[in-house]
Amino acid sequence: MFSLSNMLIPAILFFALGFLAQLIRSDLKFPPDLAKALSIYLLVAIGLHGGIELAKIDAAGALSAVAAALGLGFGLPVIAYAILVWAVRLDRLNAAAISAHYGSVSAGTFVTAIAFLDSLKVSHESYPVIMLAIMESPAIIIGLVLANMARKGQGNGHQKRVSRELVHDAFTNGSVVLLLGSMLLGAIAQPAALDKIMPFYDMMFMGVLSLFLLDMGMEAARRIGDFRKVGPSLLVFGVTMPLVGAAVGLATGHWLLGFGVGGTLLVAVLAASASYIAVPPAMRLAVPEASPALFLTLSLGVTFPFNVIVGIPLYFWAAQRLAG
Amino acid sequence: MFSLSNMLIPAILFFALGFLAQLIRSDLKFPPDLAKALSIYLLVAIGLHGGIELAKIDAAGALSAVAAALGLGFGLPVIAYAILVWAVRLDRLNAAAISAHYGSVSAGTFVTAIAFLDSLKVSHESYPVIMLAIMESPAIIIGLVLANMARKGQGNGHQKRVSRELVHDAFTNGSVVLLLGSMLLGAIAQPAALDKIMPFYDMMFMGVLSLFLLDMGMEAARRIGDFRKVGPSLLVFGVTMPLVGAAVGLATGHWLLGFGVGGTLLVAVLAASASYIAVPPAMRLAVPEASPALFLTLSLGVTFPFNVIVGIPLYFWAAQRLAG
Amino acid sequence: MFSLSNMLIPAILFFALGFLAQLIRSDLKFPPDLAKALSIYLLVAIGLHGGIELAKIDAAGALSAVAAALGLGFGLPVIAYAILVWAVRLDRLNAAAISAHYGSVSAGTFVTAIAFLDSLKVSHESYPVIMLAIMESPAIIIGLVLANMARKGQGNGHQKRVSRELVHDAFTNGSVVLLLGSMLLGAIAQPAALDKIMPFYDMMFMGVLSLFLLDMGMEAARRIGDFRKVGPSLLVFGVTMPLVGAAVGLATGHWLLGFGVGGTLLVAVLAASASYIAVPPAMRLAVPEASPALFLTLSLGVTFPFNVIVGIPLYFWAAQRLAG
Amino acid sequence: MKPVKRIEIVIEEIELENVISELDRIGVVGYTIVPRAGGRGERGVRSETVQGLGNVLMTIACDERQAAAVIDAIRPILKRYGGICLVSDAMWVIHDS
Amino acid sequence: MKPVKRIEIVIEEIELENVISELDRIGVVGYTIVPRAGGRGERGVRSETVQGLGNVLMTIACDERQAAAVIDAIRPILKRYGGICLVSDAMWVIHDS
Amino acid sequence: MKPVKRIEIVIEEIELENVISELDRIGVVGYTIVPRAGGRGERGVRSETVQGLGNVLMTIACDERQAAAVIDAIRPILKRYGGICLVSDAMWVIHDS
Ligand SMILES: Nc1ncnc2c1ncn2[C@@H]1O[C@H](COP(=O)(O)O)[C@@H](O)[C@H]1O
Ligand SMILES: Nc1ncnc2c1ncn2[C@@H]1O[C@H](COP(=O)(O)O)[C@@H](O)[C@H]1O
Ligand SMILES: Nc1ncnc2c1ncn2[C@@H]1O[C@H](COP(=O)(O)O)[C@@H](O)[C@H]1O
Ligand code: NA
Ligand code: NA
Ligand code: NA
Repeated sequence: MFSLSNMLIPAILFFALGFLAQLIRSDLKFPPDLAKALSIYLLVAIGLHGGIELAKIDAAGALSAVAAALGLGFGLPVIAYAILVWAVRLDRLNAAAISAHYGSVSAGTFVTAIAFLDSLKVSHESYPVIMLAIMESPAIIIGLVLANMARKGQGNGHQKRVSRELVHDAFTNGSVVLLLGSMLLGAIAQPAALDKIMPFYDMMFMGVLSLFLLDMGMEAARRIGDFRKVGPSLLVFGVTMPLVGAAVGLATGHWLLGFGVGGTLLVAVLAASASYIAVPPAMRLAVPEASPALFLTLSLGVTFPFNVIVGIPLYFWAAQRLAG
Repeated sequence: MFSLSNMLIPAILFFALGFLAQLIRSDLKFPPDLAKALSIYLLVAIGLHGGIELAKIDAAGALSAVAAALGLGFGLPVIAYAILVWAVRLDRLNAAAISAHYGSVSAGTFVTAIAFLDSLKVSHESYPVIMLAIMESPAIIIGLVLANMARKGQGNGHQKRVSRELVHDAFTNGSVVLLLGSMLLGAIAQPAALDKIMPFYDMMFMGVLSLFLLDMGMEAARRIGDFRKVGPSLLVFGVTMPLVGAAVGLATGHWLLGFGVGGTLLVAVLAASASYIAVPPAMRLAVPEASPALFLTLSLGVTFPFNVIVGIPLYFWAAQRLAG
Repeated sequence: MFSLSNMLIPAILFFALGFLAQLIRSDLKFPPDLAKALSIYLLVAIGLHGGIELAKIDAAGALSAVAAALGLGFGLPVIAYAILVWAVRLDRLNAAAISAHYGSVSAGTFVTAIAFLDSLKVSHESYPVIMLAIMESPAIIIGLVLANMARKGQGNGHQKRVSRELVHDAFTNGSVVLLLGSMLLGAIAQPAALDKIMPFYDMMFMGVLSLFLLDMGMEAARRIGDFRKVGPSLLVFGVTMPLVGAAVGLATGHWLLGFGVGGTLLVAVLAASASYIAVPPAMRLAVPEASPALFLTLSLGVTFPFNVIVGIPLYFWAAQRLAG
Repeated sequence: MKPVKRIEIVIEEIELENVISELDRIGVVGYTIVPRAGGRGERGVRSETVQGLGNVLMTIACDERQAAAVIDAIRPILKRYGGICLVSDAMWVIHDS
Repeated sequence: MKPVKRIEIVIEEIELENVISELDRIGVVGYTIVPRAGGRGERGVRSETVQGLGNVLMTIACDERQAAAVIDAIRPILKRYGGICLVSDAMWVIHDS
Repeated sequence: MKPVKRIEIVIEEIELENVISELDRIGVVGYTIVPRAGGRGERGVRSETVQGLGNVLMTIACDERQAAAVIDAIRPILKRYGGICLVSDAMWVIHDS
């Protein structure tokens, strides 16, 4: 299926190192601003690369990728919500907040998957980057809609104002602006002038990712203390939902979009991963009744490590069987 | 005059992206320390490059550049002050504080101009970097003198102490120390050993600039809310003063210093730009009666975007007509 | 002995620039998080490089380096303690805290020595990096033991808990985890995938070091105000202890480990340098009775500049006479 | 010196904009904000991370009447999003007295 | 609103874990932490640097009985590691009152 | 425990050195500083940016006599550069009592 050596890519090892450092209760700590700076860099770099590639490709392909991203962004939270309410028997407000996270994506997981493909010298389509940028927004909106439905009728004036704010937020939150903005920038800037800035965004990319994942490993492990609060059935959700998402993503990437192995893996990762940067504050605003301990522990403490360590090689194996 | 494609250099596009992000009220925010880190990097990189070049050139040329910088640094604030007091009819203390900003320079604008020249493959003299390092100090001192004159006779013990502090500050503030220090360092360090550190300061330069300008775009747009406080006649000053400065700078660069198109553009930019990093705290100390909302909005919210978007291409066109 | 031009390597010049900036009371300041970020980067880069080299070498050599590191880590603090108690006549608790610093190492000094060797194109063994990672822990433990002996019998319940915490801390503090972790990572990761992240850790290394030393120069100079508190005999200790350590290190490197000039210099630097990042917080916890003004001023304000400016070239000269 | 109420509010950073617009409505001009605070309360531990779910500490000095209005305005926000609000007495060293 | 004690503690960051475990023992759930504080006291100037020897400012609102327990628990720590603890009165605007 | 005055000052970071030298003159040793504060007052919004025009929050615990001296020293600075100063009562949990 896949050899152990697949796991020995530095990205995953750095994540494991951070995780371990936290488990042995090391006092290692990243300044919070460093993690933010690294994530700004990564988003801009992803966006620019996507934009440069996009400038070369046809609009039709881009359109179907956009449509698929919207489909996944609106559809996955509904699936997650159904599972949470009927199988896990979670209350509807917490279910709404968690669902939104699974409709959105984790840029860190996405980039790890790119590092994984790189290490195997497998190429990939560039459309998934557009999908990455697009999938944040619908998930936030559907989370809001589900929460409003759960409250049904309770929506007062305050509620309406928050909703307006959140729809605004869904399209203007920092990650979306950085991804879409730098993608546009990469597509329209003078190629010669772009060449001057790309060394910064090219050569450092994997290195910056290594530091980012080191920190995320620590963050993920910090959530382990909250496993008790989350409870066994939600923990099971945290590893089955990515599998459900990956299956949907594999199907979308292979059959709907006709991508190769690399592109199919990336779409699977988009579908399987859960946001832990852009969506948590949005859901905190949208569904204050929901517990951050639940949604953060699931997305950051369970699904993120699962995807990085088990998921990516597994989805890759599946993508190979489908599209290889 | 100049084609649109000149505008499409990434530096300017990143500035525009930051500006836009703020206009649509995105929650995108840079950690304040990141912006400081980026500006430390940029100043050291500019200084080192300048120093390496300086080690190769003759002292006579350097001396006349220093003289020109002092002339501009002392002269431009007087022009600005005269315009502000007699044409704009601003009170003398606010006029003094604003004038100091226009005598000093914006390293961000300077670096954007270098990126602009690079994108057109136009070379430039290295003297302007020395001028950049020198022009901070006289502007701060002249601002202090103008403010003391405006207060005439009110100078008490406290005032004298502040003046002493400020003259000290004018020569030791962070930007000056970083620029002059790393310039000296670039000039005297072993070339072989320097080669080991220059990749860091070379290859990342344009990339770091792109992130810095992204943040400065947001900062500039944040000032738009203060436009009302500034009033129409000051806003007009914010776009005419750079033109006046640029004219003086073009004349200085071309006729006095005999520079080519590149060097003349850079001198124009030095003269046209207004400081928004080193001078604001100095003027806050020197002229506490003056409103930061006025001087920051003018330098960061009006003149900076004007120079980056309209000014640089315009001054370049003029430099080509003069020196081309 | 050594020419002035040896001093003109950028690393040392940047340190001097920072030192000078602080002496002339410039308002230049690095955001504290920037310094932390730079040191994280440096530790990971050192570790990775060490690990990549280690993957190539034999276990026997590594074992004797580990043994030597343990010997130095446990032995040097005892020497320092003896000198402090009998020659300097310092109280035992302060002596214990200071000793621990001298048994540990300064990664900043170590890296400056590497920059120094690089500038002379002198190669070096890779074992010293393992030693760097190992020497933090024994020094912290021996400092704790010395302090407990000094208090003899006073150890109450609280004391025991602190001791347990500290032994844990000695092996899990941030620097140790980053160094050992990334060393392991460098040794086991797929070489092809490592190649993708090494540009980040290679090309930027000397540049990042330059900024780090600029900040450390400022930090060191900030300590000068505390020289009076430290007193003349402790100041003398601050420059003789590194000489003693260097002598021990030279002997260890040359005779015990059989290293060449480069490796011998590095071992000398490990022995001569005093920690100013990992050990201070540990000693603050272990020996709250000891004054941070003493141990920080000695390690950061006296020994660090002494090693960077005088020590490294001196030890190099000695290493050449021994092993050259 | 003038006796004033010193209101101290700890809320999540994402709620800050909301609170400020309430202050604007009431007519309270002055406040001080300490960002990047952490803490623990009924809703568990909160700290500044890359998720940006940290707290801010806001201090407002104002007269008694304004204080009552601020408290009324802040109460529903606290109820909904958590956080605390402490009120104490202080003397304000006014600039011009 | 409910009268409470407002305890304000300034200690070194490395001592924070210790103080929190004392709070846990006593049963005080809520506190707010402002990291990266500096200051000066009997033990000289302290500031946030790469050595990480900065202070934190901790604020605890609790009832009088708990306050007494906190003070008792904090006193030996202050004695050993330095720092200050101020106690004042405040009114707590409770979420549900 | 000892009754003390708790002085809370919000000023611009660039004024900090000035205030500290006044404290030195008066003989007040202890203070705590929280950097990177923002706020709003008569002089508009202030926040920590690359321009470094942010506020700091300084807390001083001292006896009544020293407090009066601090207030006198701080007043002209507040007048000139803006900022606020609040004084309240607190009990100081002294290390050795
Ligand atoms: N008793 C308390 N004392 C001080 N701060 C508190 C207290 N309770 C809550 N807080 C602060 O308010 C935030 C939100 O509280 P809560 O909504 O109860 O979780 C916490 O993260 C703390 O920073
Ligand atoms: N009188 C005081 N007022 C305010 N803060 C103080 C005072 N004394 C000490 N501190 C704070 O407590 C920390 C430790 O104090 P000390 O243990 O006395 O050095 C200092 O760094 C200050 O932040
Ligand atoms: N009423 C107030 N309550 C709390 N903080 C204030 C108040 N007024 C002013 N400040 C703080 O003092 C700073 C300077 O105030 P000002 O000089 O009035 O602009 C502001 O940026 C706030 O941080
Ligand atoms: Na997803
Ligand atoms: Na100018
Ligand atoms: Na040593």
